[in-house]
Amino acid sequence: MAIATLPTKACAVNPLKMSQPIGGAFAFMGLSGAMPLLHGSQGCTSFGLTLFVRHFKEAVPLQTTAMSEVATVLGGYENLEQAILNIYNRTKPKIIGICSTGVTETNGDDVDAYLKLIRDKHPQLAKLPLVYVSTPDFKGAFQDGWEKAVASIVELLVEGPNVNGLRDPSRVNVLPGCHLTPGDLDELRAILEDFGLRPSFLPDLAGSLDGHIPDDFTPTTIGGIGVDEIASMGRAGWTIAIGGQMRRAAEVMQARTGVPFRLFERLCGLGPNDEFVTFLSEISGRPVPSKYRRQRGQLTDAMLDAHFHIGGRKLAIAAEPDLLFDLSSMLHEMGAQVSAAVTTTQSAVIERIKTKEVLIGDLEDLEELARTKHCDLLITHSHGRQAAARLKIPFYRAGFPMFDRLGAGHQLSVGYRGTRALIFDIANLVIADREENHQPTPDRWRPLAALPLTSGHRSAAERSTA
Amino acid sequence: MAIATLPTKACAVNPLKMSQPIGGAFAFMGLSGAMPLLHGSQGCTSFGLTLFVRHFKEAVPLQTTAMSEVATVLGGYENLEQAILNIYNRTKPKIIGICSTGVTETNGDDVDAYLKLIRDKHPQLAKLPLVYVSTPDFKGAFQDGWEKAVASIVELLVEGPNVNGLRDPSRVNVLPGCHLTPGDLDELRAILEDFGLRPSFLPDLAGSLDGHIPDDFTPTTIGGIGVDEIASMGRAGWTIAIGGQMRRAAEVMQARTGVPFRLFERLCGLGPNDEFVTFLSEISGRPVPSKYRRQRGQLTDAMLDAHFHIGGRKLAIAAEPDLLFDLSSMLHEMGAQVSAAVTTTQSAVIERIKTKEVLIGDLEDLEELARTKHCDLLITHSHGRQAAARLKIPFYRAGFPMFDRLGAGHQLSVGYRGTRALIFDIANLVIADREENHQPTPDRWRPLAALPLTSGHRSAAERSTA
Amino acid sequence: MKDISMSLATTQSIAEIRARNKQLIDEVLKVYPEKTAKRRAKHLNVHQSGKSDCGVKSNIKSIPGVMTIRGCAYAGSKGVVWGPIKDMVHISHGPVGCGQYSWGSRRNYYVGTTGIDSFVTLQFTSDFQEKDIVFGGDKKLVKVLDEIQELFPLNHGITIQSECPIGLIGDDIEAVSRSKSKEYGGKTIVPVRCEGFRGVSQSLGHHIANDAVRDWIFDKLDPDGKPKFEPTPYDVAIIGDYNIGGDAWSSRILLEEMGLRVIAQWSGDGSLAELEATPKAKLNILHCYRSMNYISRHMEEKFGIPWCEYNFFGPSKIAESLRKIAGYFDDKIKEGAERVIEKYQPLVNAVIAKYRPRLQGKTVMLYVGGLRPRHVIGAYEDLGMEVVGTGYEFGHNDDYQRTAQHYVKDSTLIYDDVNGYEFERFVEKLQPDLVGSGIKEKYVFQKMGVPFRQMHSWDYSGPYHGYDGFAIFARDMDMAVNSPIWKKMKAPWKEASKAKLLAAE
Amino acid sequence: MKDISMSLATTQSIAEIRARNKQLIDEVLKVYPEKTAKRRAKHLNVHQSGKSDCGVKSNIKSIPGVMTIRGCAYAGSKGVVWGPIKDMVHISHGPVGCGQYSWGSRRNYYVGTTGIDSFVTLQFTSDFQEKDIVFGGDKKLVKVLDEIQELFPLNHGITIQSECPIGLIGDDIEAVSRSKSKEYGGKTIVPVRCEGFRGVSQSLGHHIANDAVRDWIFDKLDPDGKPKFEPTPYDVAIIGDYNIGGDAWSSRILLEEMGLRVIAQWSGDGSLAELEATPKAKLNILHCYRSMNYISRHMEEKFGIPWCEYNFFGPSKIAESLRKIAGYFDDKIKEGAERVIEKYQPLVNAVIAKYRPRLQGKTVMLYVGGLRPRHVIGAYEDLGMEVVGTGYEFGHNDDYQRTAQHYVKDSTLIYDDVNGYEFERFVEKLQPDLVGSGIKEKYVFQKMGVPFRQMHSWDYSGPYHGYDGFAIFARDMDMAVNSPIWKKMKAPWKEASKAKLLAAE
Repeated sequence: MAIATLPTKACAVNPLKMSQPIGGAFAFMGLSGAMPLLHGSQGCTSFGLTLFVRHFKEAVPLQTTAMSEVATVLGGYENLEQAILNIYNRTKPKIIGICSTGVTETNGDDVDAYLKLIRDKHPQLAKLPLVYVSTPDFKGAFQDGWEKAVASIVELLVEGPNVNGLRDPSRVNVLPGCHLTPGDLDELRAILEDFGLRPSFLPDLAGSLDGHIPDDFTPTTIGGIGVDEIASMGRAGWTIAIGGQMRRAAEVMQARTGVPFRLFERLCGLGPNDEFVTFLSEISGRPVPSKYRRQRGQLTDAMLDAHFHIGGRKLAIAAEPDLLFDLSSMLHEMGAQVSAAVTTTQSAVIERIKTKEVLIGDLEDLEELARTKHCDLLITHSHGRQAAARLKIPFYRAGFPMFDRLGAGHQLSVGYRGTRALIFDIANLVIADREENHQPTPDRWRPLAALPLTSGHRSAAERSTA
Repeated sequence: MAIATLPTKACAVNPLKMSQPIGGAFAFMGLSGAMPLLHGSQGCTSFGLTLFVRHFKEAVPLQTTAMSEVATVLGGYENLEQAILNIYNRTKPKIIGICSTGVTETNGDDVDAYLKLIRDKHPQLAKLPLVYVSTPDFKGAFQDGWEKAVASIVELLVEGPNVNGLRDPSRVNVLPGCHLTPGDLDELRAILEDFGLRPSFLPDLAGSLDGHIPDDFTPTTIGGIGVDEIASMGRAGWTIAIGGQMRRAAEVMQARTGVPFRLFERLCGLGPNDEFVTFLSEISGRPVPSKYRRQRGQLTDAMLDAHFHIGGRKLAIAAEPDLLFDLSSMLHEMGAQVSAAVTTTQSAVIERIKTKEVLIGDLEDLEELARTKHCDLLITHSHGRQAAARLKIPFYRAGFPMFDRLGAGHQLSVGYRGTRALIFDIANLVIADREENHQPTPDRWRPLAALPLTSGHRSAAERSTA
Repeated sequence: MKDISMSLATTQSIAEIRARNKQLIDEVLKVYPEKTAKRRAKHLNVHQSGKSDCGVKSNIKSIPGVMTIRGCAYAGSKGVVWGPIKDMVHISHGPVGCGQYSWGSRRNYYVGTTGIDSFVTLQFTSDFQEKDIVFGGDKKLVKVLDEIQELFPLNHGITIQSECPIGLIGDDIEAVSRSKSKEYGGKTIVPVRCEGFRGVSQSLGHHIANDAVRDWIFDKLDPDGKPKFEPTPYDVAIIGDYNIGGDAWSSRILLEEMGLRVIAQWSGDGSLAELEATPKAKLNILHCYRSMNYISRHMEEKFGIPWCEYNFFGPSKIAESLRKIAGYFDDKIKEGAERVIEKYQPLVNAVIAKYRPRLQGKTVMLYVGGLRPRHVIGAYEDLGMEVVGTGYEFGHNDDYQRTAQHYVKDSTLIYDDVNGYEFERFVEKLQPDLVGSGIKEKYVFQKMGVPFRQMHSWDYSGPYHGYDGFAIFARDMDMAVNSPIWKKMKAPWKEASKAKLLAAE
Repeated sequence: MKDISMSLATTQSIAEIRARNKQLIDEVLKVYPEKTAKRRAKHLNVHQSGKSDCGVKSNIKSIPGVMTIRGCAYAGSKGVVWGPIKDMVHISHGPVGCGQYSWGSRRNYYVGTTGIDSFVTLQFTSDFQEKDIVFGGDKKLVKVLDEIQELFPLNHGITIQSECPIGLIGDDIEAVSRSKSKEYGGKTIVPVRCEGFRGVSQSLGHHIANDAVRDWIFDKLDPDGKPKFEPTPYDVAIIGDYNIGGDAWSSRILLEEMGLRVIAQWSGDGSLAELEATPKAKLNILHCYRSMNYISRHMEEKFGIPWCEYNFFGPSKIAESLRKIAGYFDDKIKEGAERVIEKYQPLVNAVIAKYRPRLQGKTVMLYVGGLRPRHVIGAYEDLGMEVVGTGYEFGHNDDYQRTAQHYVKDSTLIYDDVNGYEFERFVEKLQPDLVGSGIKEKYVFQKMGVPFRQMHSWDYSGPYHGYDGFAIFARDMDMAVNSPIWKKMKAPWKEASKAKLLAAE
């Protein structure tokens, strides 16, 4: 059982964490016709937008209230009003999602009150959902922003139980954590549909950020779940929440609508997917389709093929809690040791991570831990690449952002098939590393001149008894 | 338009080519309950088997007539008889596929006559299909062995048109070339089924070599197309042949049964898949499902994301003709130059390869061509890895064998989705190579002491004007 | 995806183009509310030959909910001016986001051992938590400075790049800087008041950063102190080259080959010692006027160092610039310039011979920051391409003057601080063969089927400066414009009629 | 997948085990036709303590259509004995398949520049076409030899490894070899008649290859020629170590540390010069008896060099071997052996302390080639593991004698030339914790849920020889046996009843 340790450093060097506002904005990107709006200076939006664009290699909608010096002094009401009106007039959004930032939170802008005023003053906005989430970037992390935004969307947009209380048992709500990719969501959708279920994903990034070329352009999101569909989620038979971060939204959903939920903290690995398809089989009343029996066989076979490559590896991993828990558990089940684990924020899943200690820290902590613990596999987002190069160990990119490779949105980790692909990718990295850097040579056994009784092999031998 | 050039060397150094017998045996591995049998000395089988096992990381059925010195002198009748009887008694196969080898072909064994004798002598074999293919390994290549074996299977096992001539327009025969992986076949199966079509794959390696763990063991193949299903292929509405190598089998099918065929020489790339789904839409009478519209959008987007990484690359590629044609055409359409192309055997598709000259040669030829033409991307099977290392250029593994990485059977190249994955993989290789080996440094501009007027940049500048 | 099959621009007369561009601006403005339309109208124009500027307003604040392309003062200081100084640690002071999101996106190359004596690609932040906001962050800053001293003892100095909250909570980062500098024996510690809400774009951040160099570096130099190096008559400093993808390296070699000595690079691959040495230069040569004219003017005023703008994009401008720079020196250098131009002529000829036939007549629209909206025009023209529209993300009127007087052709469309909507409409109508802009715009245009190059960070390529850079620039533009993929985007079934035949019937 | 939940072996008495194993053999034989059963019965037995061999027939030809695990004479010569000689080019003479399929599967490591002075991982074939079969291949061979001389001028010699057709078409490769050798000034060219149809397995190939060394290397040496090096009293040659994954290197260091000089490695990382030097050795130490006893005996007879077998798997056998080897030398070497044993004792202790508790009592079944079916037993026993079954792919009776006398325990199941069917049944019944065999068997057993290690090529790992190799061996066996994945293979829904609940009803 792992314990979470707080950082001792004041300075974050090579931060792991992305901050809350863009985590919140990200959730709105999975809504159809949405415009996420950061309430802050235009730099926040510009930087955050760049981050998303570099990761997904997609045009991404994100707007700013462009807080200037004067506006900051006077308070943000006017900029917020102007931004909402401009967006409303020009892009005809179905919903605007507003996230606060450090500057407006420091300033103490009462956005809820502003919104009320704006609505009063501009009756044309009456039917436009305006969802506000308080996401100061001096609190929490990306995952927290997402968690709050989804909970707010459920709270504000899902209708309560209707009078006749009719439910459609084939409808299933899926509340995915922000650690899942658009590719993951598509994979889950296919799985649910193969059980005859009709899923509603909230948010649904697969529709908006899966890297497709739409037939027409819109300045808002180009896909995602519609506001109407969200409103009707109370009619589903079940809610499936994925990742510990989604418990909150699932609970809000249940409280508002009575729809029961099942939380899957993980969906990478054999066991979690066995549970998942078993659950789907139960709620659908259908046997597991042969396709998944076959995929399961392919996964176990991949595990066999890869166990000797991944087994015994000393893993250093840094990621947001749910992703960290998911990937490290899967690799632990493959025989790897979780030797260094760093995360961004508190979470209930941390204690279930298969290591002694999980540090809430930065990539410099990860690098240092990996060095002292002789780790030989590094997993984190793209900013870990230089640490891996310095450590001369293989590097697998996982998490957000991944700006230096193509296909981030299609990377899979869920499902039997996704786990299989992930295991092959990691095992192949390890194989390539062994070929390139760890072939035995006679030098390993040639005694060093200066140390007549300590031959060069020591490090290798000691490693295997360490 | 490319011309095929014959080798001038007598010696093959680092051969590209696999030989015919195992190409033939491979085809039988896609039949259910089959036992491929090499008629030759046991080494042939042992080596061939090892090659398959290392590639697929699967148990692979393959038997030998174990020709000894004495048997070689006397002729192989007795060994063949004994092998067939032992296989029949012990493994109860649904079919035995027999391929000759260098030693028995040199010896002049008349296997067709032997089989007749064996059948006469052992009436218990009356209903056991024994398909013989002459595959001397001093002729042709792997692809030729496959081509012949599939044609023989069609010739011998497919029933002629039945009396009432009934056809089922939703049934489609698919004759895939040996360059497609089990993963490719599954992808194609899913596509066809999404159009409401019911495909029969001959051979169907996806069932047998997709890397799954079966519930029970059999000493023969653990999946693949059944003999009965093959027999009924004459009732299909269409035959789809994939790869130039499959024209022959498709023609045999048409001649025997009247089923019309359409040959797709390629299925990697945007254009070929547009043609493919358009054809499926036509023969099924169904519109293209939205799933494929979306996948097409994802592919074009991937092409956009990758075009600058792949564009301008000088490709050196060695593969069997159909694979060579398919991959090199796709990369050419992405803006790469096909600077060096080597293949194993003659084929009608060679003239359509987008380069001047295709050499029927070995990997040493490829390495030499890549060196003189300053290629910066190498594609061939795993044995090209050392050439790539010597050339210090990125290496993408394609073709058979791929023994030094996991997941060979799941590698995709067909379909929109498969092409997308392939493009990402290759582009990411190129990106990694650029990061690791081609970052500009001040040394590029520091004049060399010995050559005052030729500064270090020359090579770079010349490269871009070469 | 829109079908943009051919370029129209080349088939029309100047008058026709002007009329079309005017009409286009009117069309674009039509969708705005009246007030907004009036405001935006001032930023859009069609250039008229002979005018002293482009006739657009600039450096005015953006409209909430309309634009997001611009950055902020913090971006101008940390991201542009200070960040590339390699031997100093630059702290993003405040919450984690600002520094984290912009981390590593500018590709400022440098030589050094990262984490030991160089820190450009590391990211430092004081990662403000709520308590720092509530109780003030100066104490945390002290701790951060101490930690940096301990973790990275070989750093030559530290800068404190203020994020928005710093300006609101009343922290006295100047006092902390002074006291810690004293404590560390006079170590250079530079507080920079570049809070994101200041100004209308990153531009004010450049100015603030320039001023910080003046106040916290130059003003602390001992004017009578012995110079740390032996001056020569040929000492110059490169100002405003951020060494994106190696730009400064492929520039510097040309200066050196003509006989000059480069004593400082501001700030790509630059160091604190180089900043300190610059007041001894004989000439400051200024590439990015926008971001570093302030400090150049200051050095002229205070130290009497002349400065001259130059442009190392494309052979025409390079030759012009080399001669212009040489004009400040003696014949030895003037001959040196000619020798350099001659030396590279064969390379230039080869590049042009290869690429010009493939690019001749192709049209380009630009929308970038800094100097690029004008500076790169010559390089395109050297390849036979034509820039039919350009605009500055955060330019001032002096930028538009330079653009009008030296760069753009008659009837070129000009758009200041253009937003996504306007830019898309312009591109849709002008149908250029290439758009050069930033990462945020890239995928919008690519998906429209328009070849695109990121012209801030050279799209993972570069360098583009100097003769060698031109060869790479030419190759890249060709690869973008002439990639075969642009012809393949359209789905065949969109036009296809319904299923035509059913097999075997 | 079968459920193999625990090992039974450890809970039974020797007598019970013997009875069970006998019964198991009977069961397995039952499915064969009578004739085949009779033949196979001779190859299967249960070892009885005190017997001089294992009581099985061996080195008998395999049955068509039953087994495919064995290789052929070509494999024994090209793949095992000759292939690793690094500075010679080995031509797979005949059609392309034989050499191609076996290319690079043995991981014979070496030091050298591949393609320049070393050729182990290159593959050469005369790639016979139909015309070569019909009209004879000698002309082609001449051309191939000339090409190799031109393409790889630094090769030190060439061998011609005959594939099946060569023996049938009447080519005279010996004549070609002689004439080309003369033409190239006495270059070593060795024709090897290792056609695949000769003999019953790769074993005859070893013998043929040994004979070719005798006839085409040793017999061409000038017996009165000056030795090319200064002999010492401590010169030894390592015979029969193929340096799989570096085995010979981790062995050689031990010999050197005890004071011996290794003048040759046969044949892993070996060279022609080393082969030629060996007749001057004071002792030939022989690891793989099966493949190289022939040439060792020949050298004893002809040059009077004694030979001794040794075993460098696991600390017990290593120490025993070091002392045995030292026994051929003076006290200096004897002391050296003791010093080496003492030096590595801490490493041995650490390895055993870490892994023995994890492996104690685990059972192993082996089926491998060469020396491994017996040699590795000690290493397993050092880790507390027990080998409950073993067999040779191509052993002879002298292998089974050594096995019986020095290695296996009472009641061990013995299976010679076992086929897939028999081996699967044995494993199913004996339920070992680990199977060590070849790549062809690997996936069958893994899919049954039985931990497996390839024991020919060390499964991409190694070395396993010497003390350092033991540490790697121990880690690998632990990783295989104790991988968490073995517990996770079974699908939950197999037992699961039908859908239990339907949501929200």
